Amino acid sequence: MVDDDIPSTVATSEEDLLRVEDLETRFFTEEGQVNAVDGVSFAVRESDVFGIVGESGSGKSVTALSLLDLVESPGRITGGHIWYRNADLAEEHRERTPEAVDGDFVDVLQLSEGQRRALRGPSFSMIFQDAMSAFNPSLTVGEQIAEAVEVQRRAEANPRSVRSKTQGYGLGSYLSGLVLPQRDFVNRQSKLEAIELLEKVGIPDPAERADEYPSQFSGGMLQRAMIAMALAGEPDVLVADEPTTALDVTIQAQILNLLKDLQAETDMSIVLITHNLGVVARMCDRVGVMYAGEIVERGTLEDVFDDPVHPYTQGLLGSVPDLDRPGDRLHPIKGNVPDLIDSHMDDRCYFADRCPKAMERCLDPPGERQVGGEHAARCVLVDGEYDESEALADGYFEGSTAGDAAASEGSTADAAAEEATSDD
Amino acid sequence: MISDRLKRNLKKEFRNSLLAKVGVFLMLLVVLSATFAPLLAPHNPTQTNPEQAQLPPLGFESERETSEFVDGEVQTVSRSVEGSMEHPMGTDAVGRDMASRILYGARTSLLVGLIGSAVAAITGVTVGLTAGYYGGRIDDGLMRFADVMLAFPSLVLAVALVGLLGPLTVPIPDPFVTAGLADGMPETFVFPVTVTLVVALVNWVWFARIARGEALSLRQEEYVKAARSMGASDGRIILRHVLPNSFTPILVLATIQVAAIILLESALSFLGFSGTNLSWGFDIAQGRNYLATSWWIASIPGLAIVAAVIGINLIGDWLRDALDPGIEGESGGM
Amino acid sequence: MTDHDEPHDDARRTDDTRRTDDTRRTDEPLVSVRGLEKYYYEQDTLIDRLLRNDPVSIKAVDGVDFDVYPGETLGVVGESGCGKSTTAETLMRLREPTGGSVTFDGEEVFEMDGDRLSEFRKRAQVMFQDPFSSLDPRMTAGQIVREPLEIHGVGTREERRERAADLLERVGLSADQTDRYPHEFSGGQRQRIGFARALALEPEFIVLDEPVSALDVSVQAQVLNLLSDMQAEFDLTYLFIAHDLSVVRHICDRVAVMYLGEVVEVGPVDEIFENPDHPYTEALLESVPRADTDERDREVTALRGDVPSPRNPPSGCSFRTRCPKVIPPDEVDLPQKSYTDVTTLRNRIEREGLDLEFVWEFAGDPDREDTAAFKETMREEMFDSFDADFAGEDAAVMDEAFDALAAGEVETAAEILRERYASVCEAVNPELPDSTHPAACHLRDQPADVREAVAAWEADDGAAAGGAVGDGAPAEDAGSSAD
Amino acid sequence: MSLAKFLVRRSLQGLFVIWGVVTAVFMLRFVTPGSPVDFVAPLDASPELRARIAAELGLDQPMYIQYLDYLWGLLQLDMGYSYISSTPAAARVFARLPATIELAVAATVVAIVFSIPLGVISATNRHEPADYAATGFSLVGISTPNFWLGIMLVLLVSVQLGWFPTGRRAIGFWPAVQLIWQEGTLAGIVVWLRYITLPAITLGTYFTALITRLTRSGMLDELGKEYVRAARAKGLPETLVRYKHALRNTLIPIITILGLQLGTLIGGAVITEAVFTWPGLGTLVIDAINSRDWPIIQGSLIVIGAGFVIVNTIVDGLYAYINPQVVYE
Repeated sequence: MVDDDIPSTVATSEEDLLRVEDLETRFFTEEGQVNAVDGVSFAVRESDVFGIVGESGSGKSVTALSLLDLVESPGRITGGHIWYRNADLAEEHRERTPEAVDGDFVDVLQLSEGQRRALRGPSFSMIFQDAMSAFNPSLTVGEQIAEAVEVQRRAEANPRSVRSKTQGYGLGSYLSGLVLPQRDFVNRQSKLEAIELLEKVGIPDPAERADEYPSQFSGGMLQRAMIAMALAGEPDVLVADEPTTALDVTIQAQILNLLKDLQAETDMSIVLITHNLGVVARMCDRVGVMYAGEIVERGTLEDVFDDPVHPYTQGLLGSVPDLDRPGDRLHPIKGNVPDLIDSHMDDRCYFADRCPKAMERCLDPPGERQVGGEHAARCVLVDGEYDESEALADGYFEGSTAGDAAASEGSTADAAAEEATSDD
Repeated sequence: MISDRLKRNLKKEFRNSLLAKVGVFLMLLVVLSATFAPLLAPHNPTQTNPEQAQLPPLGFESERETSEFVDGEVQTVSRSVEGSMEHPMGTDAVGRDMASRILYGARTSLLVGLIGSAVAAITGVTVGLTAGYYGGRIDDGLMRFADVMLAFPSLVLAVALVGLLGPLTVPIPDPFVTAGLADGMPETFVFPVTVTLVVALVNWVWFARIARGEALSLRQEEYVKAARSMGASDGRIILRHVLPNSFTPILVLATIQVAAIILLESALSFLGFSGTNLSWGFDIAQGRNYLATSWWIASIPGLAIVAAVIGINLIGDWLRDALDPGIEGESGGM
Repeated sequence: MTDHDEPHDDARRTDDTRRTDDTRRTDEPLVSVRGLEKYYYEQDTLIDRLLRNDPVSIKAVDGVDFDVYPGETLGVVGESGCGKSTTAETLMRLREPTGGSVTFDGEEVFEMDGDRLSEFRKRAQVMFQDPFSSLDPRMTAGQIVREPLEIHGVGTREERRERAADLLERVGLSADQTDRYPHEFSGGQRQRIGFARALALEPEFIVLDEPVSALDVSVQAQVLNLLSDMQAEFDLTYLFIAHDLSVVRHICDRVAVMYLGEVVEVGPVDEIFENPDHPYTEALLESVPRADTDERDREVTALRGDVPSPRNPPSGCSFRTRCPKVIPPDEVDLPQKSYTDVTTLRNRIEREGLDLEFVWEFAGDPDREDTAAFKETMREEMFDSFDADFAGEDAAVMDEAFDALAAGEVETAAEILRERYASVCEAVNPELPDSTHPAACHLRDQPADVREAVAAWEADDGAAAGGAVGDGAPAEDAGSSAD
Repeated sequence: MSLAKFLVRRSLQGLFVIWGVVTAVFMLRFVTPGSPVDFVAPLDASPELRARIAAELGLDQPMYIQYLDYLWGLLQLDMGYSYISSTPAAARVFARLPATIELAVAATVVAIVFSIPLGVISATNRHEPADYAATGFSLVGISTPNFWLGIMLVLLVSVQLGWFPTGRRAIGFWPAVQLIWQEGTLAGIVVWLRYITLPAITLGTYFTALITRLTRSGMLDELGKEYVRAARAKGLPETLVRYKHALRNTLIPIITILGLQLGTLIGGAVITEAVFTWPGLGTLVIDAINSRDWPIIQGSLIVIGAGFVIVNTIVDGLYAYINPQVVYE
């Protein structure tokens, strides 16, 4: 696929902790190749909250998984860089793999699998949408949090250079741990720390709750417990994938407040994935809007919310009924989200078929264009106003994609990832 | 009941899966053997011939001890016999042609398997859907009854029932012989009625359980609620919504049950309870007494059973993979 | 309960069609729900009876009243588990009610049978939430929309076919899609099919059970517009069940707010959203994050804790365990925040079981010797500003309670605290008074019988220092006798 | 609900089912054609003699009296007397029980020892030769009738190679163990092992294949779940992700399935006993059926049915113990 010629590097900053460049994640399914993440670039600053907002099937969750290298077969990260600023890590790899190091930045994707795995916990960690399924139902909540603590403790107990090797907790160690309590992976100290973490995320009577199973927790409490688990490694970057979607509003408010407080306290950066524009507005400093595997617009919260350039961003904001200013008819975006299957995607602006301002120029894939400051968008409208004389005829895309797009919501990127993992 | 989508999935899965192809091939082999046994069989499978007893299969040799007059005395002489095209799978202890018996044995296995599974399915599904859809006391009663049924191993129960009721059989005229296409073949086929009914009786519970589970969960589906809110009768809901949507797991179970019932029938025949002597299990029981001298009498019918059951199990896997891609499958139910 | 709005036939909510006049409504409600109850029982099997386990009742819907007037959209909002969907399904007779009554156009729904029930099934329809499960996967779109017509024997085969095609077109699908199966449609399109099915019998009343909550925002907006258009075109009355407040504000004329199986507040949509009377409604509104750049700096006070289990609902007002405005007894003069801290502590002690061991450990004294450290920890951890707010009698009572806790006498501590701090909210269950915008809260106007119960409790409280009333059982009787 | 309450409830359920089993077995005699007298009385017996025999067997009583009598007897472990040998039926049934239990337990051990590693290897090396081999083995294993497998083993291993005896049971497990401390010799155990090996493999193969299949598909299922992803996200070593998390959850439901499969195991034991002339309940029940020895038939069926219920109740209790969430649901 021919991509744009403009390199997508927007306003790099001193404070960047994470720079994602042209990330591509694909799923190779029986229906065909699914381009779930298709050349995504963004930067996350230190102690900043970066929001990725999009509808289901936009590829936002796969982006989150890609950051932690948790994409599973038949999915694969097929290209791009994830530059992560960590002076120690850079020093360690400068000699051995110079191509993966740039100043204090290390390209995580060029490290070995073991090295990448060692970054999970202390560098990156993740909270998932559905806490009930993210906890193992047959182990106590305390035990599972203690595991996360223990991973961190063992990593610290060993010098960084052999860290990936300490992962070698083999079958033998596990089996002997079953017989001899003192050889168990999790020790008493980490269990106590787990209780402290539960206390920290506001769970009453944490010592008792630590011995309970996930099914005994309410949704909100379990979400808190998952946050505790993610914080165990004191991560630099917390990836939160729809952390409040499964919760009621009053509980959502609690969790968002908690995340805000914890972020202020620990100075970590958060990558927040959500479809809820209100949550983005509440939490984020900077935002990227995803559509069909691409970030179509990004910038500061004010750039994107007050001054949207891309018709998709405008449409998204226009679709949400306003709680405080009720009023007129909503202005939805027509049509449906495309299915991201490579062979179904024409080489054009993916939004053109739903765009009220589609022009002939949109039939070429638009590159990312600078709007000003950190604000950028993948839309020709940045270059100039909508010109009605160039408008595409009504029904230009009909017949070619409408039917397929309709039929395919089930096999969009996230669904493909889902299917791929549950498939026997 | 099989929609276009399911047909598409079946085709796709068939194309992608070697095992599905093997399964269909084995199954075709069994079905064709069973159907055209009178045309394919080289001999009458019930025709004994002591002269030709215990001949080895084609390509094998066997030492045979015979009594012969040597120098005016009766002596036991060891003589080597070779398999021949005349009896490609050899002959049994009384000289019946093994190949013909295998072909005819397929009839028994397949008919008992298919009819037994169908009877069990119809009974079990009717009871299960009713119980699951209505719930409450009807459901409690059924489930306790099912628990009691399950407490008896199906083989033990089947042995007890067949043994105690006695093996009733019905002779069915063979259409090929009647039409004069297969002279010299048995005029009737002996269908073991008791065995078929008993295997259905001991296996219907599995269908009832699956159907009940499906009905219980489908009852919660919004389209069933929608039908009720529109004023649809219970009968209509069960027939139009619940049955079609529980069809897939029931079909998969029915397939696996054919295999289970073929195994059960062969075990009953092996123990001598079936009432027909044209059965793979019966031949294995016979051959067991000649293991030291004629290994093939017991081995070949067993291979036939294994091939048939593998074929059906593979078809079951194929159906499950094709029909149930997303749905969390209760793995087989047995 | 009567509303003060005029009937209207345009459902599009523009500011000029908003009805704000105060004339009392003259027309009769189309649907009227009174005291609706739906309980489930656990541990109710034969074996439980043998073991003498008492059945546990779960009050999914516990005495719900509301009216729906012709042509309006009544929204029912609440969090998951508040009983809103159960209410809808029970009033549609998809579940057997435990008690109460529902009238539809003046007729008692729960007593209908035969032709009258069939007539009701024609005039009232439901549209469900889940675009995947609400359509039978083995039927085509056409068959799905034809089904209600077949059930009621409407028209000939050919007429039904035409009507289905027509309906599908009206909801925005094309005629060539009638033979497709649900899985070939997107979520939004599936909801359109479900809506077409609900329209097939030309009903007057449609229950919309979270019709857009499973959809993406852009698609959700399409479906909401469709619902409004069809309401205007066919003169429909909606009961709109939702948890998304902005959607409710957008589409509803009046709103009922539910909490733990009860309606806590009902009123015209603008009043509910601009002047909520019930602290729960207020908290709900505050919790919703706005898609606005000012949102980041808005101070949001989240409600504390979780919704209590319906197996063990709180006595008195069901919201009191989370309420930031629990009413202190007259003799207590604490800032609201500190009083709320006291009620939180009491809830922990009485309902959830306070983990004393952890407090001791937190105090750095697992051997339970240093009572002073224990008390210090309690004051620090459970209260925001203990030293500033608690003085005199309050400080003494708290000290006594902490002593009891330190000694492990949880019951005693509970008793000490109850004696001084028991609130009317835990004693008497507030009801909805008869007005255009009633709220079930002791801070607002209450019906006469509730006021009497409150007076009785206060008198009793004064005499017996509140001891006996606190356990809720007699108080609940006082509340429910008000029905 | 507490664990104790759960166990009491489950045991009561089990008792109820056992009562059903007894009733069903009792009724069996009344739906069977022919009277027991036909089998007990001499062929040329006079009507008077037949009536006397019937009275002696209690068959002249109304059905409900016979039923109550039988229930009352059972409570005292009295199953009546064998029609053929006139010995107490209960004694004969319980004398045969250890042999069947030994066989079933040995087969289960064989199955568990081989199947779980095979299933895990298969699932964690998906689409590799090891996976194909394990899948192939399990397919053939669940498709092979065990009586035929037994005969083939006898043919190859006993008749051709002469490694193991062709059948019968020389010594019980318990006497063999007693020999160890009484005589200080392992010879008893060795003999026991020689005799039980082939029957155990014969009976265990189907279960090995079945559990391999279940473990493989269960493990693949579990490895695809979100909690596995979450465990990896927190950096947990892969060993723990696989064995502590995924395998544990794979095995939990398999325990229940195994409980239900106990019926198949006992059914298999009956026919395995027939192949190896193993003196267990199976051979007893088949002989009794052939000779219409009702007290023995009823006694054996009740012991088998009740055994099934008891084992399943214990399995459910264990299940609740290692997986407390079932109790809270």
